[in-house]
Amino acid sequence: MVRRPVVKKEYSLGERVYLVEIAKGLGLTWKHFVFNVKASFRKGPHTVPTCWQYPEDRREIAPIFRGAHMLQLNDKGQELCVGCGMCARACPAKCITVKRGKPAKGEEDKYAGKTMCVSFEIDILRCIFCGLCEKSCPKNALVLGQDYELADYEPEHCIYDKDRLIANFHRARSEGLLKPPPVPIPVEAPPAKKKIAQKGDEKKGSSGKASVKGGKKSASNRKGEA
Amino acid sequence: MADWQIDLIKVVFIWTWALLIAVVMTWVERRASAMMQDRVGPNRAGPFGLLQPLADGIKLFTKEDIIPKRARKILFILGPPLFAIPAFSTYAVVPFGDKIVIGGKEIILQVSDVNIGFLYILALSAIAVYGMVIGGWASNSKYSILGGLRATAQLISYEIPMGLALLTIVLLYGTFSLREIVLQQQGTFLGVLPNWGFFKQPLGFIIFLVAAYAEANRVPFDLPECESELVTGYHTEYGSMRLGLYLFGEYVNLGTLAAVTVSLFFGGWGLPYIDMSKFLGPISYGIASFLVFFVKQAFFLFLFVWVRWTVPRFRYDQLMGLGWKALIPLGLINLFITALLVQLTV
Amino acid sequence: MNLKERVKDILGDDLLVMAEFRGDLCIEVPSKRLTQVLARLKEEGGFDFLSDIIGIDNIDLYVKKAKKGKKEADEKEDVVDIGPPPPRFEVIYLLLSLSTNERLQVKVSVPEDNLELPSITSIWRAANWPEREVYDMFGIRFKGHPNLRRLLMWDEFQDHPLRKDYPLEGKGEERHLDYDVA
Amino acid sequence: MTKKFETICITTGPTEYSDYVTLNIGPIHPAMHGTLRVITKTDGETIISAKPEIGYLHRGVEKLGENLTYTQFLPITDRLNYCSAICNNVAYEMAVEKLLGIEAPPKAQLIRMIMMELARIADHQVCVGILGVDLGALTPFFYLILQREEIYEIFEWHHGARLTNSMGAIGGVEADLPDRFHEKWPKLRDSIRKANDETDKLLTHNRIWMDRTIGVNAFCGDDALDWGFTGPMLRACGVRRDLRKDEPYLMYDKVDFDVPVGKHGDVFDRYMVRMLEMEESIKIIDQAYELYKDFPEDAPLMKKVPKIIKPPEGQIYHAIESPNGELGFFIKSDGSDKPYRIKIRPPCFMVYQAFEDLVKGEMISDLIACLSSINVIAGELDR
Repeated sequence: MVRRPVVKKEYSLGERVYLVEIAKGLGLTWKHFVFNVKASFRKGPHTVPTCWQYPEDRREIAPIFRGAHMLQLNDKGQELCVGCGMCARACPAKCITVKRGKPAKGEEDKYAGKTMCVSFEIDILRCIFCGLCEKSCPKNALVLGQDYELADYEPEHCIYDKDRLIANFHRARSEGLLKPPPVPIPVEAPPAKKKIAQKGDEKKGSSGKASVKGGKKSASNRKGEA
Repeated sequence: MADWQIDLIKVVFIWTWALLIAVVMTWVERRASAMMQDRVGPNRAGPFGLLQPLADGIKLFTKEDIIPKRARKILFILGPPLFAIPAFSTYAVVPFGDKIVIGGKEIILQVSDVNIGFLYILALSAIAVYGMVIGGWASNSKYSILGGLRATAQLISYEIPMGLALLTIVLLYGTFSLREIVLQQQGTFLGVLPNWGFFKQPLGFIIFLVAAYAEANRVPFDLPECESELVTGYHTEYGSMRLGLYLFGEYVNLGTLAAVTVSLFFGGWGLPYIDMSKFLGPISYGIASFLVFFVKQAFFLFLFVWVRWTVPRFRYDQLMGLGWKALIPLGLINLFITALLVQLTV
Repeated sequence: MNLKERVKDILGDDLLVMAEFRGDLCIEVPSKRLTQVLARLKEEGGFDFLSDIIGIDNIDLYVKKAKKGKKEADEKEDVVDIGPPPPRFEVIYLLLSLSTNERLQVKVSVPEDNLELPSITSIWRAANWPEREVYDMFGIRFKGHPNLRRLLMWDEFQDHPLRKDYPLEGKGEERHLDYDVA
Repeated sequence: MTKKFETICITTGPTEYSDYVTLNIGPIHPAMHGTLRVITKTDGETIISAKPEIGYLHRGVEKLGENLTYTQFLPITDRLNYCSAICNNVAYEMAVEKLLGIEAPPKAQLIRMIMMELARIADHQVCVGILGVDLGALTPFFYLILQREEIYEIFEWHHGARLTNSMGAIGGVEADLPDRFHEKWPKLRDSIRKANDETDKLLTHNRIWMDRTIGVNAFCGDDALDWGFTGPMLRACGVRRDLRKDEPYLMYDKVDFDVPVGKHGDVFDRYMVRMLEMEESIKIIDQAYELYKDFPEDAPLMKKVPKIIKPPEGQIYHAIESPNGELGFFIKSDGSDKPYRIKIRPPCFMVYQAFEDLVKGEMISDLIACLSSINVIAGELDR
């Protein structure tokens, strides 16, 4: 049998008769009621504090939000992606497939690097929007944008190919919603005694650029632009 | 116009009124609760979302009508109407206004002034429980039957305090007719207070109100449908318009209970301190008395909503405890004292 | 007296191996004496709280070692002895002392041909579900457990998914529910 | 191997006569948070036995962990306790850091602390709100959830996601506290307190609420320890145990806070412990923020870790105090870039196994109240 501590219910008189506390509660809800009724007659889309009237009235999305992917171009309109496949390797959901190739003759100036991605597919249905692809990208080509309305009727439409990813970028640029450039994060110098030393070649990758996330500074920059 | 024609008009009017109240109440419930909870509530259908109940009605009507395979078919179909009809019928004895004089003919604003209006109300509210129990039983689902059982026990237990509270009113006014009671509540007593049942019987009013909440299955007494425990209780298995009838019947019921409360404890159509019939014409007086009644009823309807979104719900045994251990003794004491006072003063 | 000495004192001969890594002390005890050891640790050592029970499949460690050994052997053109395979499974009991806030990992080995351990639900009731989970995931039976059913997988499931030879994406098992659709 | 164990199934049709009703609550039921299932036997409304069945949300997180690298597993931890994903992230990061033998820079530790306490507030708000909803009081839930939205906004501006945070990385955090936090926190602190006050006003002294919670599935402290309870559930039983105090990690030893403790372990005490803990969390954030201000803007946020993390062979267990209790990660490494074995010790797993003991002899309504007050999160229960 289960042992249960004996609980003595000690109620004050006000608690005992129900009505006092219920009346207090009624007063509280009434206060909210009056406040919100007044608020709902105010002009403007977002008057009642909690609710965003979604399609018309949108929340401000953080510039570092992890939404739909896009493939960035540089200022000259060149594709930044070199098709290295780091993102595909970093992806925990295995939703990225990249094919690397060399640009065709005469098209070299369309690409920023010497190589390019022939095809680039992201299965949005598998994606968990963790942002690891973005962090692993050495050229800052693949970023997660601010678009969060990704629903579609056809599963095939949810596999984003290269064209769609670049189109995402163009749209974001026209709306002024580009991701701020990554800010290097201050990294503490390793102590002299390093236990994790493994092989020499792995140490190379661990410089400050590993991060892509915009910090405090970039966030304020973004706001200034908008 | 013949009497039966007048009666028919009155019946149609009161039905439309009851329906309208139920329809508007579904909207008020949603919007008011939203406002109390810092939300917005439905505001897309029509201005301020006023057409939302209509949209809900269309949705419920056009939904597929499902009867579970192992349900008792006839009883399953019978349940919702059995619940909704008594709620409508109670309106028959509610005096929703004083009288209106049209073409020299004096029309009483009440469908029928039966001299046992009281018993009629009690009897009909007792019938409503059949709708829940039958619905719960016929669904052949454990949640439904638990809801039905809870409904039976709750409604039967709370009829007693309700009856006791009503009895004090009967003792006070010496009549079973609701119209008579309302008429006797006009004027003032002790010089200051309106001659209302509420001021003469505050304890009786509280007992009646609590019992009314229990009869209407509202939070804090919504155990029969208790969303988080019994899914939705007795109407778990219902869908489409059958469910709609249950939901609708609940709001009609609220309207009835609010109307009864107003008639018994708040002077019905009368305004305190002011005799409207003195400075209003015969037709406008009839309309004004109805409006006064409606405003009072609306307040109690709002109170139902207001309380629902403020308090948590009881547990089954606590509910029974409250009914049997607190309300019934209180009601008996109240009845005894009232009887004594009435005996002494008469 | 520090933790190591205390544990040594309490267990005596039952202590097979003691290893420390990053401040976490792990001891190995014979599986036959498990209940006695744990009871003694609880009574005398003050380890009165069972945090968790963890099952581990060691087969891949050995496979890796064997591969490495083979590579070495190929390089040296010599036979490299990598030793006999260790018992396939091990179960780790995570104990915690509430008074001193010390944690202790108690390890027992479970060979593949005798997948049985004594249940410790009589010492800590907390061992109930963790033991069921270890049974579910590794197939190690706990003798004396009050209700040794599968915990996370369904009852008709045949394999033990956390064993290293179970594929990551499963074998295509489906759960068929025999609903009575009369 | 193929021995069939007793299977529980829903029987229809004639069965043996019994005085008791078998009521199958869940996995699809409005009060079963996520996908839980309890098979109860009731005598009228009184519960004779209640057998929880779990595994409906089992996704094989531990198996996944063995096949993903250390970095890749971080987003998976979001999906354990999705009400306070940051605590899972930090717990995992700290476990791997322990395995690597490093420690995050002090500024990063403070940021982690602040974010974790915010997550704890959010988690407790959801728990208390849901407890109210399950007991029929819907309104406090909305007052609380509004504040949670504000907290989520801070999360979003810090690391780009609201619910599945994936905050930081192994070795530290990747972003400084966002501007949003600096702007919002003083206001948010007051509004959180206000929402808590309102909840308190609506519930705590209400007789209906007191009747529903005081003395309902009360539990003894030593029983609770025997069952492996941790966190608010254990503290409600009167045992003062909080890993933040007992085994201080990050910088919890540098801040001053109380550990609220209940008495009887009933639903009311659990509710009160959670309410008071929110206040303590606010205090911790304030102090941590003061400490944080001492650091220069370019103080290091990350330890230098290799891009491919290959810890040495060995096994560690590291636990933190998550909102529900002790959340531990056991990681065994074989020296490769993937963990050899990851075992997660979810706090509500241990509590939920005692569910039958908790609710036996109580009523169906109490079962619902108990379940909400435990705050079982199916994601971390089933993994």
